[in-house]
Amino acid sequence: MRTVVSLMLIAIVAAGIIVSLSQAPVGAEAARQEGRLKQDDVNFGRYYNNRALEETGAANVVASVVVSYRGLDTLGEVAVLFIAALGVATLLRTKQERKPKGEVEQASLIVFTGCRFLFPLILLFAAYIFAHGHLTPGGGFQGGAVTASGFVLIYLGCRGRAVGAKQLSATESLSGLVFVITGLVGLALGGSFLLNFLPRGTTYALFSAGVIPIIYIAIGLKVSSELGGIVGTLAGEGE
Amino acid sequence: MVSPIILIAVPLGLAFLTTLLGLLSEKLPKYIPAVAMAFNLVVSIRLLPHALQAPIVAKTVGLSPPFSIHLVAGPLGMMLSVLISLVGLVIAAYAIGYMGREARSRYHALYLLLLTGATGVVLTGDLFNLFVFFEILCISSYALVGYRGDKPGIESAAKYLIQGAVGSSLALVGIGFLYGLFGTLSMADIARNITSVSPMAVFISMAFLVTGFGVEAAVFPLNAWLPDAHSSAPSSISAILSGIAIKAGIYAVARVVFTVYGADAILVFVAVVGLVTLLVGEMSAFRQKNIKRLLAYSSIGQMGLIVFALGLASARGVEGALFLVVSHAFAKALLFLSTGYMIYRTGSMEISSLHGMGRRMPVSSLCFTIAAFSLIGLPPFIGFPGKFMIISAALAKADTLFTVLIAIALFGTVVEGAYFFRIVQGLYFKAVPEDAGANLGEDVEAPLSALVPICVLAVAIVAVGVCPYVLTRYLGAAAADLLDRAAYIRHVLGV
Amino acid sequence: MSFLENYIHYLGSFGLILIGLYVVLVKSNLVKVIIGINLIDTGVNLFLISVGYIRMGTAPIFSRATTTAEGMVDPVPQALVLTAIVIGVSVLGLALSVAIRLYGHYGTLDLRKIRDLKW
Amino acid sequence: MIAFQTFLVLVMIVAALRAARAKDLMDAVIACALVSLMASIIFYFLHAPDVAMAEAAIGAGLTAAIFIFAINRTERRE
Repeated sequence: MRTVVSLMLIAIVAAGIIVSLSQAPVGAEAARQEGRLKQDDVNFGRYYNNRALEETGAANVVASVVVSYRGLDTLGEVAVLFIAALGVATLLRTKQERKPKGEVEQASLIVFTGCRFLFPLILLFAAYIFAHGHLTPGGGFQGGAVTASGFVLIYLGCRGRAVGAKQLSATESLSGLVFVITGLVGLALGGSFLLNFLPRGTTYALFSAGVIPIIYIAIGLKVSSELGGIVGTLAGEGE
Repeated sequence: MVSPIILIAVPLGLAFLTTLLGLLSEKLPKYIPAVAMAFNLVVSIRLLPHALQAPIVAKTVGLSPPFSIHLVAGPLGMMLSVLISLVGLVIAAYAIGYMGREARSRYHALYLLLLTGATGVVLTGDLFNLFVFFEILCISSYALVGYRGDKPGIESAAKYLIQGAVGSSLALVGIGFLYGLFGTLSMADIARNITSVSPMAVFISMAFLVTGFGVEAAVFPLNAWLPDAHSSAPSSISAILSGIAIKAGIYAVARVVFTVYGADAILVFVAVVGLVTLLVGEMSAFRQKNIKRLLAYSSIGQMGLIVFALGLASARGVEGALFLVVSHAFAKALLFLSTGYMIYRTGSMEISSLHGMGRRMPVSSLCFTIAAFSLIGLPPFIGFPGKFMIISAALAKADTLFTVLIAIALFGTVVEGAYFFRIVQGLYFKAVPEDAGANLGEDVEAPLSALVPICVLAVAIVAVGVCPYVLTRYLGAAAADLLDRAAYIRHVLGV
Repeated sequence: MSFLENYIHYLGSFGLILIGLYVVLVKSNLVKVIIGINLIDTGVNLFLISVGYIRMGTAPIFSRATTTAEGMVDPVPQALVLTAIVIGVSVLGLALSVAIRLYGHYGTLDLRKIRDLKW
Repeated sequence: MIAFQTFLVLVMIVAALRAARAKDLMDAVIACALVSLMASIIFYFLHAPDVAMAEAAIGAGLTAAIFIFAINRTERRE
């Protein structure tokens, strides 16, 4: 019974999608084929691609869209991740009886040494990714995710070693504050939130694009600590 | 004049600060939500007169709309922002005492983020930004519903989370379709172009968006999560979920249907859906023995009435709906807050255990009664003008269909009156049950930290009920903000 | 062939969304349902990216080789998807911790057996 | 080119079906990670390297990890 109703619902959704796609061409490729893209200046993508390099000085257009043009979305999104980290910590706060250090089953020596060798390298790579977000593919989110995979490695390879929950919490608060305050400084100086108030610098240089690298590094630290906290709590190592 | 963006940015920053302060001190974090909401209240009230003259369009990154995310603080948005910060402030003050023992800095940060999400939803002028703030609102409510980690809380959090997550994915598909069709995300810009594409394609994307946002708005087939979530959460959270969170959902649906799509054709359907929601909610509430579940079902019923009034699509109907949004936010918050300590003292959520409370907790019971009468729609409380406006709007349609529908809606109100009178009768005229309350001493009235917020809400209910003009003078502009698409587009895009 | 070129990514994304929807609606194991939500998320992300795709385009990144904006794909859906991915992983983490707590309370993840609260 | 992308989409759909059908949750999670990996490669071919990186790191890596942690703390059979 339940299966039949579910399948009917799915069929309705599928029919809706098919009708919608057949009625009107969706997407940039369809627009290009019909020649709609030529005349209009309304299309967001066109506008950003043409203006981003000049306006923000960031070579990676996606970075300038994420951090600058749609910066409020990104602020909301790090808030969502912050909520998730808080929520996971809240829900799993009743501690499992933690085994004393000696009784934790250790990974083999090779895995242990390998993890300890790789962890700093992973962190270095992550820092590279989020510091170069405005120049090359990558940025705060990707770098943060890479850091969190480094944490996963620690939890797997070096059992019993927790990353300090307090330090993570302090990092995420501080980097979130850096993001908000940078935005508010833009509001105070130029009358609109997240305004790029620093000089643009030379394109393709590491120190260019004004506030974009600052915000992206703050996002990187924030995402690292939040994802790291989520992973740690779920792995049962947090608190 | 300050930019309305600080209504979002400052609470967000304070929420980030809350956990940092939580590392330093046990006491400080619990005052932060109240401080942030007081700040928001002051700023919103300062901005309201400006917004009434013309919507304040706040741009980000120095680009004018539609090319960057913009906030549109129109009369409706600012009115709801005042409402959110007022109710948020009252409940935050209540929670300082009520959640005192179990709340840690995480609770306060999550609570503040929930309110920030709601404020963002009502202020933003960008469709994807609406989605992001909507997610902030939803995800913090999932976490808060399960905050205590007890059996019912976790179970209802699981249900709520599954339905909410699927709903928001569907909404995102709708946004994807719209972006694919128009290449823009600004609601005003989409509204301007919406007629240039085949109606069928547009209709499908609207179906996705309305289904997605409708999960939070608790319209009929999508509201299975609500009674569980609202009844299992801590009372202060139930109050904010019933008072504010579902209103933000309704706002999102209304904004999409009225402003973005201008879909007049489906409004009869909307009215009927609202009516079904009303009947389902009130009928289920009538059967409940658990006080918090009863209040949750009653919320569904009231949301049904609001949706019905929006479906009338006349200026007067929308004004009535907005009045009801305000009155329900006050009354339902007050109901949950005043029952909070009754439940805490008796340790039971059964209605029968509340018998005789009128003598033992006189102030809480009096406030409960005021709020209940207001929900039923008795004068001189705030619920009366709202229901009156909706009835007169439905009759003004001069359409047999709407006359029949409003008659059915009135039947729902009668049912509502029946169960609330039953409870009030129990509060005052029934003997204290033998088993419940043996452990209660003489002085069981709620502490002062809870009574002050409760009384503030009760006074507001009576004051606005006696003198509805303080609210109605804003409603005309707010209803026009929702219904007049051309003006909205003109204000935002300046064309 | 032209049909395939135009629609293959849409087909893939909506295939994922429908499969995910099926899992969410039919399965009763909570972790399985969460897997379904994850599939829906991936499908939606793929849909958004394919909306911005232009055939024979280039990635929206300027370099010494790519100095003009001509033919760049739309960067906006990519920004939206970055946001959506992070929101997805947030919901996922929260959902899994709810599942762990639920298992702690009931000793099962089967939603059909967990019915303390009902309509 | 289009043939290769069609192949990737097919692999992705098959993996998704596998994730939907598998009785062993660990199986389903691995299939799910494969879906994300394929999606990530497709993102790269759709000229979205940023998203491809994020999906590979988050979708295929972290998601699978937290699923496995959660399954470790609950039960493995459906």
